[in-house]
Amino acid sequence: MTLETGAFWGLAAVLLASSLAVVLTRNLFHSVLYLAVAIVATGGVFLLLDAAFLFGVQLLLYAGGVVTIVVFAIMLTERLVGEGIGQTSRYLINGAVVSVAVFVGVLLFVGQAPLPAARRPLGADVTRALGELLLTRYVLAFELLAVLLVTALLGALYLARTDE
Amino acid sequence: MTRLALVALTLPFLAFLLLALVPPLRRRGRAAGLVSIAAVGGALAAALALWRVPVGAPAVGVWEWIPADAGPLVTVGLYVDPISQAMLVLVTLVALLVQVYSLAYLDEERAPALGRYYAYQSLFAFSMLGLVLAPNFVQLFVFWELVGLCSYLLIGFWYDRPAAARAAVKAFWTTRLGDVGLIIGIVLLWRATGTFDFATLFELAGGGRLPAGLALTMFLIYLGAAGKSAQFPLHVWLPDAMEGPTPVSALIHAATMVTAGVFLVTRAFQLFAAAPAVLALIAWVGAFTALLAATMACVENDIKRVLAYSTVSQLGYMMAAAGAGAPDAGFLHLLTHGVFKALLFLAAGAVVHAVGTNDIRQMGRLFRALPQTGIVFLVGTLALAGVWPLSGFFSKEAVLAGVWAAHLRVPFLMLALTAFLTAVYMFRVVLVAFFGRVEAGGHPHDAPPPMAVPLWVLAVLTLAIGARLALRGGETAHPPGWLTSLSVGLAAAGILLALLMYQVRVVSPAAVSRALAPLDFAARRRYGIDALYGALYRGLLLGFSWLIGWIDRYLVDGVLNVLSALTLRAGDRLRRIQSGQAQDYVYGVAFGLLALLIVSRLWR
Amino acid sequence: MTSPLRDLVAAVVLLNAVIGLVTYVTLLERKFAARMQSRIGPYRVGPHGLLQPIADALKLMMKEDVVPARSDRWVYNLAPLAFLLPCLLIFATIPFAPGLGLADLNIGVLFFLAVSALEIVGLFMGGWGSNNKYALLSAMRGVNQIISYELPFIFAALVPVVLSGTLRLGGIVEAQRGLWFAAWPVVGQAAFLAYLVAMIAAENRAPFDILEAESELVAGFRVEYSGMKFALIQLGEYAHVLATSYLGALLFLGGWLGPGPAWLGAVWFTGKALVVFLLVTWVRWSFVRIRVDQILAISWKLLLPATLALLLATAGWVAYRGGAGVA
Amino acid sequence: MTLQAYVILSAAVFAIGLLGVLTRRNAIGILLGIELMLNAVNINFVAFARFNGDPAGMVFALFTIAITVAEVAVGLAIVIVIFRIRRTIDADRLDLLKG
Repeated sequence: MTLETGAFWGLAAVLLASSLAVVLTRNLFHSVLYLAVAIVATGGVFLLLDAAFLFGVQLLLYAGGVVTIVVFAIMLTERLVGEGIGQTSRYLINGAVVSVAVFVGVLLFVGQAPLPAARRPLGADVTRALGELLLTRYVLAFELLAVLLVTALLGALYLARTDE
Repeated sequence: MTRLALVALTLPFLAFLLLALVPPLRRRGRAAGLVSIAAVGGALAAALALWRVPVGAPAVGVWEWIPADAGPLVTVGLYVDPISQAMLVLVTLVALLVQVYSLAYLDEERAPALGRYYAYQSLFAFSMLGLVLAPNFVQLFVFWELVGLCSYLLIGFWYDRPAAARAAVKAFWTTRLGDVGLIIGIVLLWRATGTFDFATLFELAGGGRLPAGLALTMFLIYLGAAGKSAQFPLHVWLPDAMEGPTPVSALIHAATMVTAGVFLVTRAFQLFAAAPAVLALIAWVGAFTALLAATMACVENDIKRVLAYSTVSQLGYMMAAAGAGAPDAGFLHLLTHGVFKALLFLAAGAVVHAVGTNDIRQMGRLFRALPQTGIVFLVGTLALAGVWPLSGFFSKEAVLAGVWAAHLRVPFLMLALTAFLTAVYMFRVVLVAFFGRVEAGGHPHDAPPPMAVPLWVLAVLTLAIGARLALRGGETAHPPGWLTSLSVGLAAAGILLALLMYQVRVVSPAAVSRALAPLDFAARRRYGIDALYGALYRGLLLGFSWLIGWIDRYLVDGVLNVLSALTLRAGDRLRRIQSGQAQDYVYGVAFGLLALLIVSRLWR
Repeated sequence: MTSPLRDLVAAVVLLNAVIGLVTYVTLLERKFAARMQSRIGPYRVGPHGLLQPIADALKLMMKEDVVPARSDRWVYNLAPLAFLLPCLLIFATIPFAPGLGLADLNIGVLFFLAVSALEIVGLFMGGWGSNNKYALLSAMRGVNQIISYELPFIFAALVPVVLSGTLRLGGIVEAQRGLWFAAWPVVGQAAFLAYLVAMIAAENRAPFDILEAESELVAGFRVEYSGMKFALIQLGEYAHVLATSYLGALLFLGGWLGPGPAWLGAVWFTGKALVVFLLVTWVRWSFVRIRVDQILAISWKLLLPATLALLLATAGWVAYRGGAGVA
Repeated sequence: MTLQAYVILSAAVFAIGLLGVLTRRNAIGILLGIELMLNAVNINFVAFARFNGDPAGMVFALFTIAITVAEVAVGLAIVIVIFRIRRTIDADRLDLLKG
C-alpha cells in the first residue's frame, strides 16, 4: 500500500463521512462545518491528483464562502445565541432511493466506459499550464466568467438590499 | 369616333368623382345636381354627335387590361355600332331629362341627400354607358354589376324606409341570381372559344365556326339577361323597386337598366342564333312574361306598379321578338318604349307629386287640375296601347310581325292578348285617375317647369318618332296586311272595354272579376310567385340555417366541449405535478439522469 | 531521502521549534511593549523573566477547563484545534533556508494564503460554540474583517510574485538576490506598506482589533475559553502572526539572504521575521482602536483599490520590461 | 489509484449531495447539497484531467469553483429575500409556484 493509496482511502473516507454528515445532520451549523471538512478533503483529493493550484483555490474561495453561509444561516435564525439551528429532512427514503439509483446508474455507466488505466504525464508545471490555458484558449470563457461574477455580485447586492 | 364615345362615357364619371370626393359640393345638393346635369348634358351632346356619324363596321378602341403570357387576356375599350349609338342617345337623353326632372321632384330633400342622389345618378349614367359601349363580355359584366349596384343604391335611396330598403335588397339579390348564370356563361363561352371579344365572337359566329353545344352557355347568359330584364320567373323585383323615387323608376326601371337584358340579347344575337332552342325559350318566356305581367297590371291599383307591370310586359315583348329572331324589332320597341315609358313614369310622378298618393282609387278628375300632365300621360298611354300613329304602334306591330314570321303561334296569341290587355289596363288608369268620379284630396296643380319640360320633350319625341316611323314605313319587317288592322283593332277593343267599364259603366268591373274569379284571385296575389319565393326562401334558408345551427350547437360545440372538458380535466391532473417546490423538480432531473443512463446502457 | 519517516521526524522537529519560538515571541512582545511604555516587563521568573512563557503555559495547563452550559459542546471543544491547525500548517511550506523546510511547494504563496484562510473557520466555531452573545458578535466582526482584508493582503503578497514570476517561495527569495523587493523603488515599498497594513488587520491586531475590543466585547470570541483551550488559541494566534511575519520577510526582505555561510540563512531569516513582527507590535502599542465602519471603509475604499492598482501597475511594468523573474 | 476509484468517489459524493438537495427542508441545507454536488463534479474534472494528461479539465474545475461562488452569492441573496418576505426558509412552505 503506497502512500497515495493510503491517502486516497483516508481522504475518501473523510470526504464520504463528512458529506453524509452534511446531508443528514439535524444541526444546520454543524452541517456547514462538515461541509468545510468535505471541502478540505476534496482539496486533499486535488492534491493527490497533482492539482495543487486547485487545492489552493478551493480552500481560499470555499473557506470564505462557507463562513459566509454560516453567517447568513445565523442571521436568518433571528437569534444571536441559542440552540442549534434545527433543520429536518423530508421523504428521506424517497431521496435515498433516487440517490442510490443515480449512484448505481453512474457506477454501471462507469463500469463499461473505456477509461484510461494509468496517468499520463501532465507536464512539469501544471500551474503555469493552467495560466497559459486560461489566457489563451479559454480567455473568452475567462472574461465571461469575470462578467458573470460582477453580474452575480450586483445581482446579489440588488436582491439583498433593504428597501429604504 | 371612339373619342366621342369616350367623352360621353367619362363625363358622368368625372361628375361622380367630383361629387364623391368633394364633400362640400355634394352637401350643396342643388349645385351637385347642376354639375351632374351638365355632365350628362355634355354626354348627350357627344352621343348625338356620335349618332350622326354613319357607321359601317363597328368601331372598336381597346386598351390592354389583364395581361397574360400570350397577349392580353382581357382588354377594355369602346365598341361603337348602331346599337350602341342608339342606346347612347336613349340613355343620355333619358338620364338628362330625369335629372332635370329630379331637381323639382326631390325639391324637399335635404341638400346632402340630394347630392348623394346625383352622385348615384352620375355613377349610374357612367355604368350604363360603359355597359352599352363594352367591347367584350368581361367589361360588360363589370359595368353590368355596377349598374346593379346603382340600382340598389337608388332604389334604397330612402334607406330609412324599411320597404325601400327591403326592395333594394330584393332587387339586388334577384338580379344577382341571374348574374351568377351570366358569369358562368361568360366563362364557359371563353373556355369554348378562347375569347371575350364581341368582335371576334361575331366573326366566329358569322363564319359559322362557333363550337357546337353552346346551348347551356347561352342559356346561362340569358339567365343574366332575364334577371336584369325582369323575365319570368325573376320578374318579382321590379314592382317592388317602385319604392324608389319616381325619377329613378323612370330612368332605371323603364328606359335603361331593365333594357340591359334585351340589349344583351340583341348585342349577342348572333351567338344566341347558334342555339335555336335557347332562342325559342326566350320567345316563349318573353311572351308568357308579357301576358302574365299584363294580367297583374289589370288588377293593380298603385299607379307606379301598374306601370312597372306594364314595363315587365313590354320587356317580355322585346324578348319575345328577340327570341323569334327579330332582334331589330325588339330593339326598336326598346327605344320607343324607353321614351314613352319614361314619359309615363315621369307623368305618373307628377301626378303622385301633386296628389300625394300612389293609389288610383283616391284620384279622380285630375285632368281638370292637371291638364298638361293629363295630355302627356294620355300621349304616353296611347303610344303604349299601340294606337296609330304613335311610336308604340309601329314597334309593337314590328314585334308581332316578327313573332308571326317565326311561326310561333301560341306566343303570338299571347302577345296579341297582351296588346288588348295593355290597352285595357292603361286606359283603366287614365279613366280612373284623370276622369274618375272621386275627388282627389288637396289642391293638385300642374308640375313646375323643371318637371313639365321633360314631360313635354318626351311627349313630343313620342309623337315625332311615331310620325317618322309612319313616314318611312316599316323598314325592319314586312308585316302581313291583316296585322295592322289586328293591332289597331286590339288596341281599340281594349280602349273600348276600358271605357265601358270605367267611364260609361255599362260593364261592371266587379262582374268581370267574378266572371274571371280564379284568374282575378290569382292575379291579385301576383300568382303566388312572390309568396312562393318567400316560402322557398324561408323554408330553404331557415331550414338550412336551422340545420347548420343544430350542427354547430350539438356537433361542433359538442366536440369542442368534450375536448375542452378533457383538456381541463387533464390539465387539472397534470397541474398536480407542479407542486411549486423546487425539490420535487429535482426529482424530475434525477429521473431524467437515470433515464439517460439507462438509455445509454441499452444503446450499446 | 524523502521517506515518510524522515518527513515525520522533520515535521515533529519543526513543530516543536515553531511552538517554542511562538512561546518566546509572546515574551518578546511583552518586553517590547514594556520598554515602549517605560516599564521593565516580566522579570521575576528566571533571569530577566526568560522563563515567564513556560510559567504561563504551566499555569494555563493546570487551570480548570470551563465549558459553558448549553454550549455547542463539540464545536466548542474542537474550535481551538481548528484554529490552531491551519496556523501551524502554514509553516510547512516556509523554507527557512535552501533545503531547510518541509515542502517548498510550487504554489507556496497560494498555499499559505489558502491555509491561513481556514483560520476563520476555527475562529467562528469558537464564537458560535461558546453560546455567548459577545463571542458570537466578535466572531461575526472577525469574519467581516478578515474577509475584507483578505483581498488587499493577497494583492499585496502577489506583487513580489509578479515581480519574481513564480509562486514558489524559494524562487521568490532567489529573485531578491541583489535587491530586496522592499527596496525596489516605489512598487516594492508601497507593496510592503500595504502588506503590513493588511497583515495587521488580517491578524486582528490593534489598531484593527475590534473583535477583541475589551471595552465592548470583553475579550472577543475566546471569552469563554480557559485553561488549555485558551492556551491553544493564543498559541494559534501568535503562530499566525509569526508565520505572516516570516512570509513578509520572505516576500519583501530577501528571506534567508544575507552575508555569511549558508547555514546562517535560517538565522538571518528568523531575524528578519522578528523585525517584521516588532514592526507590527510597534504599531500595535502606538495606535488606538478604530471603529468597525472605519475599518471596512479603509479596506474597501482605500486599500483594495490601491493594492489592485499597484498590482496592475506592477504587472504592466513587468510586461513592459518583457518578462519577470531572476533572469 | 485508478481513475475508476476517483470517479466512483465523485459519484458517491454526487449522490449524497443529491440526497441532500432532495430531502433537506431548509433552503440553506439545499444550498449545501448543491455545493457537495459541484464538488463532486470538480473531482471528476480534475481526475480526468490528470489521467488524460490534459490540464484543460482543471481549467474547467477552476471555472466551476468561480461559478459556484457566484451561485452561492446569488442563492443566498435569494434566500434572504425569501426569508424577508415569507419569514421562513422552509422549502416545504415555499410553494407559491404551485400549479
